[in-house]
Amino acid sequence: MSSQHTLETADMLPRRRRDWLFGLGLTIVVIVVALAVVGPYIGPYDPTLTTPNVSVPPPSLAEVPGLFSAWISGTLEAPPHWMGTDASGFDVFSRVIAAPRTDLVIALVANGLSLVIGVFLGLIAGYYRNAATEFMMRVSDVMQSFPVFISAMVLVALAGRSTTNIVIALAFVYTPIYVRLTRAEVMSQKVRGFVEAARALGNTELNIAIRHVLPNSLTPALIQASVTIGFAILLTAGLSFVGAGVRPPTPEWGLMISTGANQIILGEWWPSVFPGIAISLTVFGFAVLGNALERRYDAS
Amino acid sequence: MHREAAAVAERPETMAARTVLSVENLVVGYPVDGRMVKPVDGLSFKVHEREVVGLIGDAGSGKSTAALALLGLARPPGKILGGRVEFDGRDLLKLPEAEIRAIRGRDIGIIVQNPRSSLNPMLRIGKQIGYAYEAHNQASGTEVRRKVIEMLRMVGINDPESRAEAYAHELSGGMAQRALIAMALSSKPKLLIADEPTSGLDVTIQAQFLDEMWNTVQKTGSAILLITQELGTLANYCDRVLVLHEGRIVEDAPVRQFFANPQHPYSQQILKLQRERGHSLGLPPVEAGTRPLLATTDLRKTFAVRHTKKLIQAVDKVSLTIGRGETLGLVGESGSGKTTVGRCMLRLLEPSSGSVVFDGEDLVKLPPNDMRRYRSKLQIVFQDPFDSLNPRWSIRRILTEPLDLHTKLSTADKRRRAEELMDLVDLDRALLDRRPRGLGAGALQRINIARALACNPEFIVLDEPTSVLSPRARVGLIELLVRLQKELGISYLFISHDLTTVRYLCHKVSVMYLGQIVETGTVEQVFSKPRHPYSQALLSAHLFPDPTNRRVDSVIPAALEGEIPSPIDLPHGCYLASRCPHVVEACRATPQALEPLEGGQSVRCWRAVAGEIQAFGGAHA
Amino acid sequence: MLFRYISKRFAVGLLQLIGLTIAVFFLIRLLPADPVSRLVGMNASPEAYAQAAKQLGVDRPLLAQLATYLGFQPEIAPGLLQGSLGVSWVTGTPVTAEIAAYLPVTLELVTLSFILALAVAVPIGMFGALNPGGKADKGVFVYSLFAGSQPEFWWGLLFVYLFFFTLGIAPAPLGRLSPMSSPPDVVTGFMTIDSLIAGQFDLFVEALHHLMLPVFTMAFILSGPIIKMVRQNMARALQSDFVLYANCAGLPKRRVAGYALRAAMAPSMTLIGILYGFMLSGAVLTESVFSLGGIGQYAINAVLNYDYPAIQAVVLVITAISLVVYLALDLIHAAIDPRIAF
Amino acid sequence: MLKRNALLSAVAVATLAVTAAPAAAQQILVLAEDVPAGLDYDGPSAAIPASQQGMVTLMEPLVGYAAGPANEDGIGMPDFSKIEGRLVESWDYDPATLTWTLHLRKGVKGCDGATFDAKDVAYTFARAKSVSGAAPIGWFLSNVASIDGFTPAVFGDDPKAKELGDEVKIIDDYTVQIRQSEPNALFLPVLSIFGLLVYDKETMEKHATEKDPWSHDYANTQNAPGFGAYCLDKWSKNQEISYKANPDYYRGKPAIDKVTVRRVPQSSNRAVVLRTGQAQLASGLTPKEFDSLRTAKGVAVGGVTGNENLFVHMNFAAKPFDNPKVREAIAHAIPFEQIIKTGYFGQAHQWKGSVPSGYPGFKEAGQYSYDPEKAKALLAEAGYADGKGLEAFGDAFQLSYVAEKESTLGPIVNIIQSSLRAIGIPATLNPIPQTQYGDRQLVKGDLPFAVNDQEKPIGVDAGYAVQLFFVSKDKGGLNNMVNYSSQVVDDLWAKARIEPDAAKRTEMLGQIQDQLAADVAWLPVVEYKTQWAYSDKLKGMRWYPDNSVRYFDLSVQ
Repeated sequence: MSSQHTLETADMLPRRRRDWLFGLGLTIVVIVVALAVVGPYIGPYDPTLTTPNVSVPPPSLAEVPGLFSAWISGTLEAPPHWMGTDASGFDVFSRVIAAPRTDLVIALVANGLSLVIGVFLGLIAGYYRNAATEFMMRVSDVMQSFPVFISAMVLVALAGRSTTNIVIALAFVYTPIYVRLTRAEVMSQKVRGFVEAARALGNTELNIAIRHVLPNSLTPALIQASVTIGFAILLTAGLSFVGAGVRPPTPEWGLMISTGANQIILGEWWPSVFPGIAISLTVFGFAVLGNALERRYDAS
Repeated sequence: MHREAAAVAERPETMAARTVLSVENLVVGYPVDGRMVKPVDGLSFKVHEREVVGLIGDAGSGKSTAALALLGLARPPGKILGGRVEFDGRDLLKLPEAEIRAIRGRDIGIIVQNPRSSLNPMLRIGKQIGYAYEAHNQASGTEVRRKVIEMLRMVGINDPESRAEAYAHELSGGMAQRALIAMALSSKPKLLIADEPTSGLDVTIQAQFLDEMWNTVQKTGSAILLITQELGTLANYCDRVLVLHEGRIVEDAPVRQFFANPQHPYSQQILKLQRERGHSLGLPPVEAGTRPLLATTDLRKTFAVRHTKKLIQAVDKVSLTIGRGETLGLVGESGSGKTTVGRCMLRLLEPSSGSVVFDGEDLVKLPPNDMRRYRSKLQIVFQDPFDSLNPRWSIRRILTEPLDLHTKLSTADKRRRAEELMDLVDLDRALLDRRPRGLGAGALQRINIARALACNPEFIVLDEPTSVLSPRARVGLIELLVRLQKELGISYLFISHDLTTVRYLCHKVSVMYLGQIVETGTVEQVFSKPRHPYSQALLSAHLFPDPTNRRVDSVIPAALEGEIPSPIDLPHGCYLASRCPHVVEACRATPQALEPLEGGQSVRCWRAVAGEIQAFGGAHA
Repeated sequence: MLFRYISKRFAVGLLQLIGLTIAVFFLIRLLPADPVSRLVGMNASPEAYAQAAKQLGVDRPLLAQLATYLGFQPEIAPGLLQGSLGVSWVTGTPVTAEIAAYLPVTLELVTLSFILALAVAVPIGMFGALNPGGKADKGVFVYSLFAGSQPEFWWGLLFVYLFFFTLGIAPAPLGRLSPMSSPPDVVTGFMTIDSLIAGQFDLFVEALHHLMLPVFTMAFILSGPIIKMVRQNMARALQSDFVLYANCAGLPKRRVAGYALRAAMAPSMTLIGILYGFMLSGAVLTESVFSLGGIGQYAINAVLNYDYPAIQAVVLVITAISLVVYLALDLIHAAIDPRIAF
Repeated sequence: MLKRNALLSAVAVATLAVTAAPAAAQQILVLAEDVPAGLDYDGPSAAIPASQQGMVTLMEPLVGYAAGPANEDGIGMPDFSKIEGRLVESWDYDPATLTWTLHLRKGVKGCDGATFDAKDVAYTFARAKSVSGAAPIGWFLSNVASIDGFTPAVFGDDPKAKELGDEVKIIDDYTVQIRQSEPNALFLPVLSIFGLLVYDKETMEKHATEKDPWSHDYANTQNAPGFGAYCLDKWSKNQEISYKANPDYYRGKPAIDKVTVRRVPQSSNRAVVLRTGQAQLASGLTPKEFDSLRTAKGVAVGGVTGNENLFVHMNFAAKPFDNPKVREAIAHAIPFEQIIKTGYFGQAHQWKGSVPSGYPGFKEAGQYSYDPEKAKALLAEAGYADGKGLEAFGDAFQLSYVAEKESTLGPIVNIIQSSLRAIGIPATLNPIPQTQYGDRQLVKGDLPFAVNDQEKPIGVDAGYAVQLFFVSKDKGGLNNMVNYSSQVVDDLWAKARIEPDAAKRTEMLGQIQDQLAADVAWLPVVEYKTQWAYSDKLKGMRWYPDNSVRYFDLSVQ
C-alpha cells in the first residue's frame, strides 16, 4: 500500500514548496471570503456614493507612509484615496474591497446551484440508465456544446442585467459539467464491490444510490466546483466588462475595470488596474486551492 | 522439449559457478511527505551463472523496487541511496550513464509484471523489439527484422510475422509477456530478471509461459532472478530461494532445503500450510445423507450482446448441492462462469432460468422484498477487498450496516456485536473507528468476512477471496475460514482458480468450463483421479508448491491447444472438442451431459464415462 | 473505417447542432426582450411598431417562425435547409455574409494565439516535467496556475497601457490595420494571409503589428492550461511503465524522450480542442479590448440589438466550428495513438 | 484664418467651396461610432445617427436654414429665422387654399446622371405615403406638417389611403404644389429634415422589384440615390464607408474629394487616433476625451450648444412621481454645477427650459437650484420625511439610462444617485441597452425614472418639441414618454398649432413652457455642447440641427 502511494503521488511537489503555495492560495481565499462578509462596511468611503474628487490618482509609494501616519493621527480632513478615485469620483479602494460581496456571492451561489442540480441529475442519469435519462444526457450535451461566454452573455443581456440573471446564466452553463462528471463517476462507482456488497446485504436500490454511491461520487464534482468558482468570478467580471453583468454602481471588479477601460488609453490606469489585481489574485488563489484538492484526490 | 532441456541443463547448485551478479547493502528510498521511505534497505545477495534464483516476499516488501535498482534505476521520484550492484566485476551504480545504458538490455534483461503497460502503446511490437535490439547490436534493417521474427518465434508466438505488426493493446496478456521476453532476451543477456512475470495470467497459460521462459533461458545460458509471490512457481522452477522481508534478504537457501526446513519466522509462516499438508487443518466432517442446505437446479444465465440479438451463455444448466457445514470448491479459468454462478445463487444477478433452493425455499421465485429479508442468511465475500468496502464509512459503520437492515438491536447491542465480529476474525477492536483506507488486503478481507458474518448467515459465497493476498495473508485467511466453519457450521461455496487453496479448504469440488460443470467429486477424487480431459489439463498445469516433484524435472502431459471458444457461438457438441487431446469425431456432434460415475463423482465426457480416458494420476496430489 | 467514423461523428454533431438550434431559438424568444422596438426606434407610433413586427415575421406563431428558420417554408424565406442563416434584423444583410466577414478575424486571432501559445508552452511544460521538483519546475508550475486563471481583458488593457500608452511600441488598440491603410482584397479573410496574397508585405507587417498585443494577451492566458497539461502529461509519460521499461531495455536517451513526448502529446489533443472552442467564444473580450471586429464583437452587437437571427447564427457557427475542431483533433489523436479505435 | 472662413461661409457657401478647392485632391478620414447600417430613411436604421449622417451626405433636402455667424468655437451656426431654398429655388404660399407652390432648381444632377425635376419630389412623397418601409419617417414628418392625406389612415386596410392623391401636384417639370389640411407653421422646417430628403426617382425605380416596388432593399443595403454633394464610393457595413465628391453638385464640387468614415466603436480609440494625426475628424467622444484633446497638438475641439440636453425623466404614470412635491424635491436635489464640471468638463450649462434654448419659440422657465435642504423639506411635505415610505415604491427609483452611454452618463448618474440617496431617496442605477430603453420609453411608456440625453427635436421649433414630447397622447402627443397630461398645455397647443401669426404663436408657446416648468414635466438638467474633435487644418465646420456633419462645408488647409 505504502509503496503504491509513493508511486502515485510522484507528481506531487516536495512538501515545503507545496505548503508555501497552498498557504498563499488559502490566505488569498480567506481574505476574499472575509471581505465578502465585511468588505462593504470597512472601506474609508461608501463604495456606492460618489465623492466630489474625480479622477484623483493614487498617492505615490513614497507618499504612502506620510499619508498613513497623518491619517492615523487624524490630521486629515478626509481619509486618503489609497487607490485614487475614478471618473465618477468613487473611491477605488473602498470599491475594490467591497466587490467580493458581489463577485464571490455570485460565483458561490451559481456554483452551488449547478452543483446541487448537476449532482442530482447526474446521479439519476448514472444510476438509472434508460431512455429518459439518455435523453436527458443528450439535452445536457446540447447545453454543454453552447459556447460558454456567448451563451452567458446572451442570457443576461436578453433577460436583463441583474444578479439573479447572472447567477441563472452561470448555473445554466455550469450545470451540464456537473451532470456529466457525476454521471461518469456514478457509473464507475455503481459497479464497485462495495455497491454489490450493499446489495448482497439487503439494501434497497434507493438506499444504495443515496447512501453508498452518492457520497463516493461527489469528489470529482466538488473538485470541479473549487476550480469553477474561480472561473465563475472571471466569467462574472467578463460579463460586466462587455456590459452584460451587474448594474453600476454595484462594486464589482469586472465593472470597475470596464468603466476604467476608457480612461486607460488616456493614461488613467488606476481605476482598472487595482480591481484587476484583485481578480487576478483571487482567481489564482482559488486555482491553487482547486489544484491542491485535485492532487489530493489523484493521490488517493 | 522439456526433457531435453532439463537433461542439458546442469544444476548449478552442484558446482561452484561463477558469480554473475553481486548485490551488497543496496538501499532505495522514496520521498513521502518529506521523509525517505526505504522499501529496499540493505539488500545483499548473489546470483551465479545459469542459476535460477527465486525471490519471494509480500506485496510491498520491495521486490519490484529491488529489481529496478539492479539496473541502476528507480521509479521517479525514488532514488538509489547506496550500496553496490556488481555485475561482471563492475559496480553498475558507479558507471557513467552511457555505459550503464549499454549494459541494460544487453547484459541484463528484465521482464516485468505488467507487460502490456510496459510496451509502448503507440508502436508496433516488432518495431519496439527492433529498437531494443538495435540499441545493443550493429545490424541492418532487414537483419533487425529477421532477428525480431526469430525472437518472437523463439518465445512461442505463432505467426510472428503478423504479430510483429500488432500493437500492445491488441495482444493478450500472455502474448504481451512473451513479446517482452523476446525483447529482454534479444541480446542474449547474462542475467534475466523476471518480476512476477505470470501475475494476471490464467493458470493454464501461466505454466506454459514459465515453461517457455525456462526453456529459452536454458538455451541462451542466462541466469534468472525470478521474483514471485507464488510458492508453486518457486518450487517448480527455482534452484535457490531468497526471502525478502522488510527490505532485506532474511533467508537464502536451496529450494528443497527451503521448503523442508525454513529458518526465518516469515518463511515458516508462509510455508505453514505446506508443511501441515492440508489434512491437519482439520476440515470439519460433513454429515452425510441430510437434506442439502442449498441446491441449484439447471441454473442458466445469459447476457445479451449489445447491439445484437446474440446471447452470451455465461452459465449453462448448472446443478450443485451444498450441505450444511460443507465447502464446495468451484474451479475453472477466468471466463468459465464460476463467478456468475455465485452471483446467481444470491440473485445479485437474476438467473435466466433454473432454481436455487435454500432451506426448502426457491429463492428465484421470491419477490424482491422477501429476498431482501433472506439476505441475512446468504452472504458473499468478494475477490477484491480494497473495492468491496465503502471507503467513506468507518469499519464500525460497515459492520453495523447489516444489523441496521436485518435486526432491531439497540445501538449499544450493535456496538457490542461489531466488537464481537472483530474478535471473531482476529482483528484489533481499535480498528473499528478507522476507515478502510490504509489497511492491508488481509485485514480488509477479514472485515469483509466479519460483515458477512454479522447476521449469522448459514451460507457464504467466497469469490476468490485469497487471490489478491500476499502469501502470508493468504495462509491466515485460509486458517480463519476453516476455523469459522468449524465454530459456526457455515457452508461455503469457494470459488477459486487456485487449486492449492481449494485442496486445503474444500470438501467437494466442481470444475467449470465455458459455463458448464464438467466434473464434480470430492477433493480426493478430483485431485487424484481427474476424469475429464479439462480437469486433467487444469491439474497438470497447476504449480503445486512441492519441490520434490518439480515440473521442470518431469514429463509434461499434453496441454490443451488453441483458444477458448467464444461464449457467444458455442459449438454444438462438446465445448472442449476443439482443444481436447482425446477428441474423436463423435465428440463434436454430441452435446455432453454430466454423467455420474462410481463414488459420487460425475463427469461431462462420454469417453471418460466409457472409460476410454485414463484417469490421470501423475499430478501432484 | 475512418470514413464511417467521420460520417458518424458528423451525424452526431449535426443532431447536436439541430438540438442546439432549436434550443437557442426558443431560449432567446422566452427571454423578456423586445426586438421590434429596436427597429422602429425613436418617434415610433404603435402603427409603425405593428408594421415592423410584421416585417420581421415575429407576429407569427413561434412554431411557424421556427419552421421558416429551419427552412421548411422556403416560399416565405430561405432557411437552414437552403443554407441560409436568415437576414439580420438590423442591417438587412444575409447573416451568412456577415459571419463570413467577421469570423476570419476571430479565427486568425485564436489560431495565431494558439500557435504562439503552443510554441512557447510545450517546451516550457516539457522542461518542467524533465526537471521535476527543481526550482525551475516550481516556477513553471506556479506560472501555469497563474496564467490559467487570469482575466484576459484586464491583461489586454494592461498591455495597452504599457506597450501603447507608456512605451509606444504597440499600435493603438484599434483594429487590424492602422485606420489610414486600406485592407487588401478579401480572399481568406485572414489579414496576414490576404496581405501576402496581394503581395503587400508592408500590410502584412502592419497586420502582425496590430495582432501583436491581442495575440500576446490570448497566448498568455492559453499558455497556462497548455503548460500545465504538457507538464502533467509529460511527467505522467515519463513515469509510465513503458518509459521505465524502455530505460530498462537500455534504449538511447533520445529514443526514450521520443516515446515520452509522443505519449504526452496524444492525450493533450482533447484539451487543446476544448480550449480552442472555449477561446473562440471567449475571444469576445480580447476583441473588444482591441476593437477587432470579430465574431465576438458581432455577437455583442447582435445581443445588444436583439438581432435574433444573428445571435442564433453566432451560437450555431461557433459550436459547429468547435465540433469540427474536436473531430480534427480526435483524428490527430488517433493518428498518434493507435489505441484510439474508431 | 478660422474667422475669415466662417465669415466667408456665412456670406456665400457656394463661393467658398469653389475658392477653397485647391488643385491637389483632398481627402479626410472620419472616425465615427458607426458607419451607416442602412441608407433608407424609411428603413430599419433611420433612427441611428450614423445612418442619418450617410443619408444627408448622399441626398439633398428641398429647403434648409440659412447660414448664420460662427459661434465662439468657430463653428458655423444656422440662422433659424431664415429658411432658404436648396433643391427648391423659391416658394409661394396661399393661406386660403393652404397650398405651397415650390419652384424647383434647374440643372441639378445626381450621381447617376439623372437630372432633378418635379417627378423626383412627387416620388419622394408617394414613397413616404406608401408606408412600405420599416419605419415610416417620411409619412411621420408629412403628418407633423399637416400635409393633406398623410393621416394615420394610411396604416388601415384601404390601399387607396396609401396612394398619393392631389395633395402633391406636379404643375410642370419644375413646379410642384403641396396642400396642407390646416395651417401649420412646421411645413418648411420639416422639409429640411433628413426624413424628407429627395430621392432620385429614376435610379430608385431601376432597382425596384415586384415585391419591393419602392426599392427599400436597394436604399437600405446598396445606395441612397439623391442629389447630394457626395456619391457613394464604397460601403462595408460595420467597417467603413467612403464617399467621393459629386462633380455635378449644384453648389459646386466639394473641396474634399474623398471622405472615408471608419467605424471605431470605442470613443477612447477615436480620441487616440485623432491625437496621432491619422484621422481628421472624430465625433461622439466623451466630454472627458474632448477635454483631453483640447490641449493636444494639431487638434481642435469645437462645440455648439445646439439641441442636445440631458434631463431626468419621471413618469407621471408611476407612483410616487405623480406627486408634484416629490418631483420638485428631486429637482432641487440635483447638483447641477457638479454635473457640469464632472460630467461635461464645463462644456454645458444648466438648462432652464423644456426645449432647446436656441430654437425659435424658446422661453426660459423653471429655476431649479441645487438646494438639498429645500429638497428635504419638499420631500417631508410630500409625506416622505427623510425618504421614509419611499422604499415601498421599490423599482420606481431605479434610475434607468442607456448602457451603451456608460462612459458619458456613468459619472452623471452616479452623482445623481448619490445626491438622491443623500436626501433619503433610495435611488439605484439601471443601465439598459439602447434597444430596451427605446422600447420602454416609446412603446410601453413604462420607464418610471430615467436619465435621458438623446432627445433632440429635429424640427427646429418649440412647437415641434411641445407636440413631440408634452402634448397628451390622446391629443396627438407623439413621444410623450413621461405620460404628461395637462389640459392647459393641450388647449394652448391646439390653438398654437394652427395659429398663423408668428408672434401670437410664440406667446402661446411661452405660456406652455411656463406650465411645463411649473409641473416639472421634465426635469431639465443641462444643455451640453455637441462637440467634434478635428485636425486644426480642417476648416469650415458647421452645425446642423440633425447633428450630422456636411462634408461639403469642409476643406483642408
